[in-house]
Amino acid sequence: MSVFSDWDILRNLLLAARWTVVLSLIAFAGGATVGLLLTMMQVSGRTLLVRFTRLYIELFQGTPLLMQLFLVFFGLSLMGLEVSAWFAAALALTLFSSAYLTEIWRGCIESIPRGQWEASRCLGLSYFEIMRHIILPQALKVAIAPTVGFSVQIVKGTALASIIGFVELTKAGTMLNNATFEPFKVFGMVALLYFLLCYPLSVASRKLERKLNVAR
Amino acid sequence: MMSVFKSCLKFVGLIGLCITALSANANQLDEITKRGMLVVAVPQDFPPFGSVGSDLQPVGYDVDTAAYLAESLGVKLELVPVTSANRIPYLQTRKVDLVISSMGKNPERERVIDFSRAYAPFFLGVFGSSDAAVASAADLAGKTVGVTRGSVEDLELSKLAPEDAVIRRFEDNSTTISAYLSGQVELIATGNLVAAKIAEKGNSRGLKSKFIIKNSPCYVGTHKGDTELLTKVNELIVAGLTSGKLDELSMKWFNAELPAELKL
Amino acid sequence: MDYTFQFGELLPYSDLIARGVLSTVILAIVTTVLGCLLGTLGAAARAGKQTFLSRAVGVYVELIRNTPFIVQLFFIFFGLPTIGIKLTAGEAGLLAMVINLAAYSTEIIRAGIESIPKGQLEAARTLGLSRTQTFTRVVLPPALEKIYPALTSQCIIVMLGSAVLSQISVEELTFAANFIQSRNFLSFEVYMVITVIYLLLAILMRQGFKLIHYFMFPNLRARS
Amino acid sequence: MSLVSINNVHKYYGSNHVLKGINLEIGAGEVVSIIGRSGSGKSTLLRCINGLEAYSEGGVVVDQMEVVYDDRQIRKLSKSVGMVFQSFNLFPHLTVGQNIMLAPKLVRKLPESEAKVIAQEVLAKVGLAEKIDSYPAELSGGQQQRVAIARSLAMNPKVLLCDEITSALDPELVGEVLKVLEDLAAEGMTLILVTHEMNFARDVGDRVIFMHQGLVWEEGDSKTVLANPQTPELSKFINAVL
Repeated sequence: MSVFSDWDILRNLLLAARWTVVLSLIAFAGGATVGLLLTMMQVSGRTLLVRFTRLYIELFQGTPLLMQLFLVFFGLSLMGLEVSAWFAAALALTLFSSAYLTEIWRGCIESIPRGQWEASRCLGLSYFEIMRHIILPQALKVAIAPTVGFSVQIVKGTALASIIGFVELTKAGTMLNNATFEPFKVFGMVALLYFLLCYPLSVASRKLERKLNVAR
Repeated sequence: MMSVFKSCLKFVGLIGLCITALSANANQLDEITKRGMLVVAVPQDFPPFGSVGSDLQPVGYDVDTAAYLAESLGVKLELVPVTSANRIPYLQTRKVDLVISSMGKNPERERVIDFSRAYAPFFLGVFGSSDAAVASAADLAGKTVGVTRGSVEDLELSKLAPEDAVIRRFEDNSTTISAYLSGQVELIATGNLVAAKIAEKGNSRGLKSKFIIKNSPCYVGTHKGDTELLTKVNELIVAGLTSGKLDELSMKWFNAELPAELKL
Repeated sequence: MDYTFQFGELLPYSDLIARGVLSTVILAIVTTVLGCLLGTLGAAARAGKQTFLSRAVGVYVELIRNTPFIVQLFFIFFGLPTIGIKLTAGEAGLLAMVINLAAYSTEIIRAGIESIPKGQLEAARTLGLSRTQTFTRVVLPPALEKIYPALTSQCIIVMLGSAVLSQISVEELTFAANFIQSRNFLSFEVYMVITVIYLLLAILMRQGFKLIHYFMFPNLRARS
Repeated sequence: MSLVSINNVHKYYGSNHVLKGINLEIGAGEVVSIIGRSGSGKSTLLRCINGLEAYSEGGVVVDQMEVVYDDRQIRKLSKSVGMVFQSFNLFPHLTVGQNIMLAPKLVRKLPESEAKVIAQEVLAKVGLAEKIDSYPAELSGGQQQRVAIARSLAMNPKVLLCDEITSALDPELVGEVLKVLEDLAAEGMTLILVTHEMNFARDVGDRVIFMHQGLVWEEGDSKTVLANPQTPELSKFINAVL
């Protein structure tokens, strides 16, 4: 069996961390796209669409991400769709993060005072004009901080992709632990790398929140 | 990392693939030849059958066997690292063509997948440090044994072990081995060749064989009903056994020739 | 699709599933109680003056919130024994869940405390209440009430996170799922059923929190 | 022909009967003050006039248009009916000028240049011409409310609804806003105000409507009604306010 130096461990972890980053980006982009759609449905006021999004959110916030991963991974295959660990992880994380982002963004839109809606309606603006010119510009500003904050959850969520065999930071960690048997060192390094990825996002989120609150 | 990169490319074109889906009735052997690629599930946490090198690529007896089969079929090889628990779902859902993952045969498995003839020897046993006083299954009473969930040793041990033995089931072999090495379990049930590899590690607390659970040679698994593929795999295994190719691999990974009964 | 669902095959394992549900529920309850309790203490430390303690709590909160649960779990279960701290799978799992929830609830409760107007504090002090009395009687109840929904959600998230404990052989609900799957290979059916059970647990937990809310904040009953 | 005509309007919130059959005719150029205790239904009545609130029974016609609770109808109405709120409701992310130009551009489809001319005109009218590039947060409450009035005027409405527009202001800022209303009244703008400013109602208003328990309890010429209340409810109310 090959011998691993500390540098080998770190090098392999760093290589694997790339995939954590890529998967996070894909999941965030996917989650944001689907989440935007769902948010629009949620605030449309159409009973059927609102009910659907409620159910969607309840479903994905009410079940473990791990189960969602398993179901996507094995479930889609049973339906005859060939799914790689990549696709399964990206899809499950997209579903998961879109549910939370929808919840966050709906909250931001609802945080815009009713008076803004009423004043706009009195001026004769249509629903989409109100959304486009009045609500979204304000909601967007409110949404930045919690959205950046949630991206930390996405990065951490990618760690579960290791369980369906996707080789990212955590999976590389377990593989290296098995090859070196230095769990304290290996998992310590893994944790440190995650921290280095997530902490800047956390700090940015907090700074943004403070800055935007002052501006208001 | 190349395989991950390839999957990445595959991911991009996946929507297209999704639509064409899988024709379950097609001849899998033709399918493999057509796409010029053999997709094989191999272990990555089960030395010497499959573990990772310092570049995190799978290496081991199973990996070399897979390479031998792909080479003989004249196609490229794609390795998919799997765990004991998920390798059969991988095969059932056709994420892979073959499972070459030190897999033993039992009736439950035979209901859902097909098996080739044996390609490697394997004895399952219970192993522990030299001072653990265990000589038979009955002695496991009150002891904690780690085992990989869903493996043959799990199924067998679950039958043999007395009521008050604590069986700790882990998701994959690396977790099971880690659990033993970090002292979370007193004993582990695994294969003799694997135990020998673990024993090479410094802090293995002198891993010794306690008793044999079962002689359970390894088989290649195929999707149920892929008769042509199975026949071809069997042919190639026999050819490998007679030509000495598999012996060569055995010398490389097990430091021993394959036992005679495997060649019968 | 050439697959027939065989949900009936799960029946022989109903005992195992029931035991898994029980473990998950116990883990959730113990974690919720301990996690919220520690979170309150942590928030009290954080809300006070900048001392060593408050800074230490701050570092702890950041470390936990910025690393994945599964890595914390592996670190505790596999890493700690190498420095002589050996925990069983159950203990390690519970510890990981508690320190996780404690970190999040510290932040949530602290936000609640900071939202209480200064006037409330000043009023309490002018009435002669001590610092501790002010905190427990005047600041904490409205703070908890304010962040109750966020705290509820976080407790549910941590409960759902317990699914990962199966990785270190804790015999909870996901363990049952994986176990059954490894015996009969009906992966989709098993995970489907277990996912539905998780969903029910999450809904039940939310309702449970509402019930507690009803008894904890009698001042709100009149309103609803 | 009256500009606003309200016929037997009822409004329920669930089982709560808020408006119990209101009949009113308001002519062009009139300044009408609606007074009454909180909860008497004055704001609800006002919001039924421009379709912000759907009435349950009866009918409202403004400028020969039937008022129905429907987005398209409200859009049409917005050209005839302006509204100013207690809490200003200026758009905080837009400058004063952008606040005013938004609706003329989007609803009246005017080009930017024309909208700008209108914005300058209405701002001059409320005495804030120099604030065109300020953001609402940089203005005092009184100034913000004057901008809100200007924003409504930019749509060139026939009637302006004012819902307690001085209630959220500090006392020293009330005067500047009332002054703007007085000027508008002098120009012949039709005003319907829900207000607690009795002096304004008496001196500037033509007519006073006293609402009580969802009904028009008393109405008539403002000076007469306020000087000689006919019902104990109104005299009690006047005593309490003054």
